[in-house]
Amino acid sequence: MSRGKHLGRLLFVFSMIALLMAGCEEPAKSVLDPQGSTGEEQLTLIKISIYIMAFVFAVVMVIFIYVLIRYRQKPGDDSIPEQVEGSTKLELLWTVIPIILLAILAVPTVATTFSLAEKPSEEEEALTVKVTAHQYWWEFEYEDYGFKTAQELHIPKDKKVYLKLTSRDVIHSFWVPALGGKTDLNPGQTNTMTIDAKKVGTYEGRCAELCGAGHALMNFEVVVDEEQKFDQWVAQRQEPSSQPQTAAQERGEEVFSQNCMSCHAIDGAELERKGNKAPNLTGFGERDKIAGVLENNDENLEKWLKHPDKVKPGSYMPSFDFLNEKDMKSLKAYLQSLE
Amino acid sequence: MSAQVEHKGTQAHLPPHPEKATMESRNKVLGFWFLIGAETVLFACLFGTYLALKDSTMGGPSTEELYQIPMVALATFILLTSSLTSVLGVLGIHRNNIKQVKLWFWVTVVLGAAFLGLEIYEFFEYVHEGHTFTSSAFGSAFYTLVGTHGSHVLFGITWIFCLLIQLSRRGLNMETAPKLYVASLYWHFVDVVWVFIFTVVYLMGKVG
Amino acid sequence: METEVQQNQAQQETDPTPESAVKHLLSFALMIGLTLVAFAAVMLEVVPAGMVIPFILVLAVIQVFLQLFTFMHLDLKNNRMTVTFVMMGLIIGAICAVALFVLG
Amino acid sequence: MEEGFPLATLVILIVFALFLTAIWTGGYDKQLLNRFRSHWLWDWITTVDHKKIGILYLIGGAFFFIIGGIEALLIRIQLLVPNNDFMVGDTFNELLSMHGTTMIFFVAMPLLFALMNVAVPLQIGARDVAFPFLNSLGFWLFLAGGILMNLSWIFGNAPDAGWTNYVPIASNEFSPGTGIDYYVLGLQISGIGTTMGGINFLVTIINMRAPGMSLLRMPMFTWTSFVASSLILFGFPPLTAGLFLVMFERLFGANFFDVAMGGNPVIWQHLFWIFGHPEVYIVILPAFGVMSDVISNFSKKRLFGYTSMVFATILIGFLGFMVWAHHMFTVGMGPVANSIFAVATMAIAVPTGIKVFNWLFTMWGGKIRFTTAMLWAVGFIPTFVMGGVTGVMLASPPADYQYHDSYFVVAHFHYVLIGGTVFGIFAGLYYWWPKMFGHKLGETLGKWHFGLFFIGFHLTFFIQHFIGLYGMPRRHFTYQPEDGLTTLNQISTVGAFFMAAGTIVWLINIIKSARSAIPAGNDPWDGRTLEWAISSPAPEYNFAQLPQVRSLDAFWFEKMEGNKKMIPAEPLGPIHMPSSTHWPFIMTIGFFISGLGFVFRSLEVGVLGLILVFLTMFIRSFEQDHGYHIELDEIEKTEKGANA
Ligand code: HEA
Ligand code: HEA
Ligand SMILES: [Cu+2]
Repeated sequence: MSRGKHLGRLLFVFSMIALLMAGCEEPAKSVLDPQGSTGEEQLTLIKISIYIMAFVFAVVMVIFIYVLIRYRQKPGDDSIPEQVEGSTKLELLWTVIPIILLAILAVPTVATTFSLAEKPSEEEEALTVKVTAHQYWWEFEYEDYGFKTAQELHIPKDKKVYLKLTSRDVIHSFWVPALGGKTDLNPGQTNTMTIDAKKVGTYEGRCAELCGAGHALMNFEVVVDEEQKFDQWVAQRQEPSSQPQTAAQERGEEVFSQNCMSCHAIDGAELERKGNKAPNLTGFGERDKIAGVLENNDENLEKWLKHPDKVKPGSYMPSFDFLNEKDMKSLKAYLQSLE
Repeated sequence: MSAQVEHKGTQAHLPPHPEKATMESRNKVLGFWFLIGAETVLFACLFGTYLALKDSTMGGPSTEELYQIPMVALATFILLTSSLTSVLGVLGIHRNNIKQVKLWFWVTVVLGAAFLGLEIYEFFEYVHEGHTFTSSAFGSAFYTLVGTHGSHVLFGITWIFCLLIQLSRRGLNMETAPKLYVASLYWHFVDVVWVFIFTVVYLMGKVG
Repeated sequence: METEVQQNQAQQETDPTPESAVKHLLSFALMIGLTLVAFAAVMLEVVPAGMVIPFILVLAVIQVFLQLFTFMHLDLKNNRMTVTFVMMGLIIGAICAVALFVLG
Repeated sequence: MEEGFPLATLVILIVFALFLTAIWTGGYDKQLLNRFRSHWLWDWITTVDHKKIGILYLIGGAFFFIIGGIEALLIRIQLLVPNNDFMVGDTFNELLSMHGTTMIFFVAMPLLFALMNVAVPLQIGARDVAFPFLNSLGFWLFLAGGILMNLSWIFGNAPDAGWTNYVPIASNEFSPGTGIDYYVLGLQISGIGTTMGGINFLVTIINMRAPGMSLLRMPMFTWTSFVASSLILFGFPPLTAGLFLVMFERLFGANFFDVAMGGNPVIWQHLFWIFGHPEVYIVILPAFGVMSDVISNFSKKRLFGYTSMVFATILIGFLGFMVWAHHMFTVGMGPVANSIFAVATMAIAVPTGIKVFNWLFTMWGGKIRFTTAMLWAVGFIPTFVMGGVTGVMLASPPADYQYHDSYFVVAHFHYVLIGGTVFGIFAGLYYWWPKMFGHKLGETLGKWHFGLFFIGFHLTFFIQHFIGLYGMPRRHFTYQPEDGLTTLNQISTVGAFFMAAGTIVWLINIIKSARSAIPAGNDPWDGRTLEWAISSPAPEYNFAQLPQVRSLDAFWFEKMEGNKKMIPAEPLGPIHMPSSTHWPFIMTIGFFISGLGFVFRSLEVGVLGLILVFLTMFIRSFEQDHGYHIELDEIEKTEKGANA
């Protein structure tokens, strides 16, 4: 097995070289650098399997290269090699050894499969979040706290988070590589999955099941905070400050209520109807990203409002390029003021 | 292989088992068995789909309310009998008795048509009760499964009918005999599928 | 396996008696009987409730084998390949149907 | 979308109708028909000769390989830089769906069918296949299906739900228009053809072996073709059933998958993968067979562990049906189902490993000649093993939660599909080319072809393992600059162009070697199996006298006994041949019209096409055709010419 380990290491070195080739860009989302226990368990399994596979590959390669060098036909040699039928001993050998190797892999595989499927226990006081996927955005409902948000999943550090996953339209898949593997969101069915994060930070999430034209941009973020900060965030979500302060913001609210409200909701605002066809915009001003893809600034916001379809192909949001400059400005001011 | 097309003509030449007598007919029979194997899996998939969806009635009648066992029983006996008659036809081939062949295969066609008539009647009844192809997932799965079987019955009687025409024109020879044999295999297969339909769809539907 | 081709040829020449209809009539009677029992099991509630479905399924399977080996002239000796493939079809079919039912 | 029937389609239909009436009535001018009949194309359209059909499959498959390859290049170009807007959204989805579908169904399968058609009957010493008519029909249906599906590029609206076509994105609600209909009908039509092809090979191999060719004397390629054909037999019906369900849902308002009406989209996934997994073994097993024959031939050695190879093949085929749900680990089937399918999947590594080591030990102690065919086979071993072991990694569900639908999977399956199937196909083509055309493919250009393609392949796909592990999902038309994936993707794209260059070298090679057409002789590679005992290209009737087979590697055995030729098992005599027929082609036109009709939601036209199909079936059933005989003197003339 020492050779196996050696080769496993080699493979990692290889991956490092590949990283180097990539110009040392550090992906914010890598399976190889997990930040939570789910991802860690999975990486352990990945490593075990890589070691086994590296060993198998090495054995094959050694024989392969030896054979190719040793048994090429030399020029002028026309002799006929012995026509060997086979060898029961050898054949048994390469039947039994793979079986053993596979057993070594199968045992932790089955164990982990079951352990990952477990629901967090009562003592763990897991946070439950209901995740609903839509073409092409994410809705996160904090059932215990009674509010919904979109595109950004906030969770406290070091706490189990129990996700209940479902879809409103087609099949999507929830994937945050740094925190753990994916689970599908099927319409008419609820899947579950448990994750946690051991480090404060922001982790990239992706939709991993082809869901239509905008699939590649159905991104989201998982924001991990210290428990205290998370509680603050929760409090803020429960008492959002959505009152316009300036004249521009006031005008913006009006524009919003005329144009956006049939689809979007804003908690805490004194608006009459609350749409739920599109992301809840409470706290929009604090989000990192617009629509999960554009950096949240004024320029990008305008780009999005004017041509959502260009930013995210297939997006159901209509274009608002008919708004005059002043309305557009007020609307942006209003949206950015939402906390 | 070289001698395979010698028996074109008269009845006198027909060997006792024409379906095994030449390479060509052996190929035909074996190939047909393979087709039956494939169709088995096809139907199995439709059965599985039906089983998965049979409770999704969306407020329409449930299987227990819907199915009328007497009619199904009648259809079953008709089809089972036709299976027997077609095998009697095959025995006719083996005896080189064209009259027997014709008689029994005609009876088979008639029984098949009767079965089909019953099935169509049954579908009409169900549609009246609000159980249609598009009314629910259950409806879609039911009509697809039973309808696919029905279309096999239709194909079977048309096929045997065509062969009967050929039989009258050309007599029983090394060409028509294996064809009839294969057609009867097909007919038995259709019957086998029905055995599962009346068990899995109708009877199990009554058990709930 | 080695001599299958020759076997087929040998067998076709030495097939003596044209078979009689008795076997088929008997088999038909059995099929009718099995069918009647299946219908009765469901309609008359003679079988314990939990056992009905397995019971009628077994009856159906028996009927299938009757069809295969009498009406369809399948026999193990001369059609080993055919029997293998038909059985494979049944096994794979069963797996498909059950999997769709359970997992679908 | 398009209600009614677009004009272009109508025109096509009218042309077809005219064409048909011309054939049926003999035209307004009898001469026209005669001219038709004497044209060389007519020969190919009506042929029932398995070798010619093999060549037709080759042409069709190569054509679609270029199309699928161009689609792949466009995919790679789009991914060259982050936030590229070359081909985004639905267009990208269409590209990747068509690429995957084309490559699997219209490249891998037909090219393997090409090899099987050419080699299997020759290897078992048969004069013909069991069902020449069905064989021809199978080819035309494959072609019709492929063309029908690719028409979607011309009429707009290609399939866009991946080659897996998952519902609900493939349902009317989320994919309006005709895109998915092309997929459904194209595959349905070509699938019928494939099933026929499979049955044909099964019966041929079981019933038509030469005297003495027992099952355990069959060459490995014949064995793997046999098992692959059985997989086709049982694997395609679930696809057929699934496609029917989708078609009923899209065209007639059925509700199998619509949750609102009580349906369940997961049913499609099961049906697709019950087919889909056997499918990947359908395309790998014949390639294994090619490798076995090529490696044994160019090592000058009998295949090591022949019997265990046979049983490993059968076992792979059987297990192939028990593992489909490993594509669905993230669907939410629960830990029990996931574990069962995981362990079953891993088990397949054992018989496959037996094969790999048997190949290695076939070379061990041999005298290896590095012809181009052998290079492909040699390149295949490490590449396929690499793809195989990543497959076993994928088989572990918790790890698969991470890999699934990421580029890691893309890397895995290109390693097995290209490193396995495509390498196998190229090996087979270089190997059997002389038997098909009478001359070899150029060895120098061949080596360039191999080198460019091999390097390009590893450049493209090795990197993709890491792209996946760094978090890039598959079927994403873009990535963000800060994702750190840019350089990796660029390397991958460059590799794809190497492969394109290799492919172009291959095409040049074909043309150049056809121009010079240096006769290769009957047995250019010092072959071991029966196909090398007859002339190149093989005569119409294959074997003037059926050979008496006395051993595995029958021809090699005779050579070792000092015989130059096989011992005949029968006296020379007139040979019966099936006559050419145009009915398969016409029946296919019926299917094609029907498919087109359903695609455009014109039921009348759809039914019309089907009526044409049944009509031709009916006519064919009444037709009395006993073929013809090739007379003795003609055979003697041909044989003399070949041996001169
Ligand atoms: C030619 C095609 C081909 C072949 C041969 C294989 C072979 C295998 N495949 Fe692959 N696979 C695909 C084509 C193929 N696959 C495709 C197209 C997909 C993606 C479909 C899609 O989603 O679009 C896929 C996806 C796929 C998945 C799903 C991944 C996902 O979507 O999440 C899995 C999971 O288990 C898997 C596993 C395997 C395994 C275990 C094998 C095994 O058969 C491999 C066995 C071989 C070896 C292991 C190497 C040799 C063995 C030895 C040297 C012996 C010793 C070895 C050990 C002890 C390990 N494959
Ligand atoms: C046998 C099957 C097969 C083959 C051979 C290939 C070949 C290639 N494939 Fe693959 N691929 C699949 C099967 C295959 N593929 C499948 C099943 C999928 C999944 C689809 C899905 O997700 O639904 C997939 C998906 C897939 C993706 C992922 C798309 C995505 O998820 O977004 C990518 C990306 O790199 C890719 C790349 C390539 C490349 C670069 C090649 C190259 O090897 C291609 C090389 C060939 C050429 C480059 C041809 C060049 C020829 C010319 C240029 C000649 C021109 C000459 C004239 C005009 C005269 N493929
Ligand atoms: Cu698979």
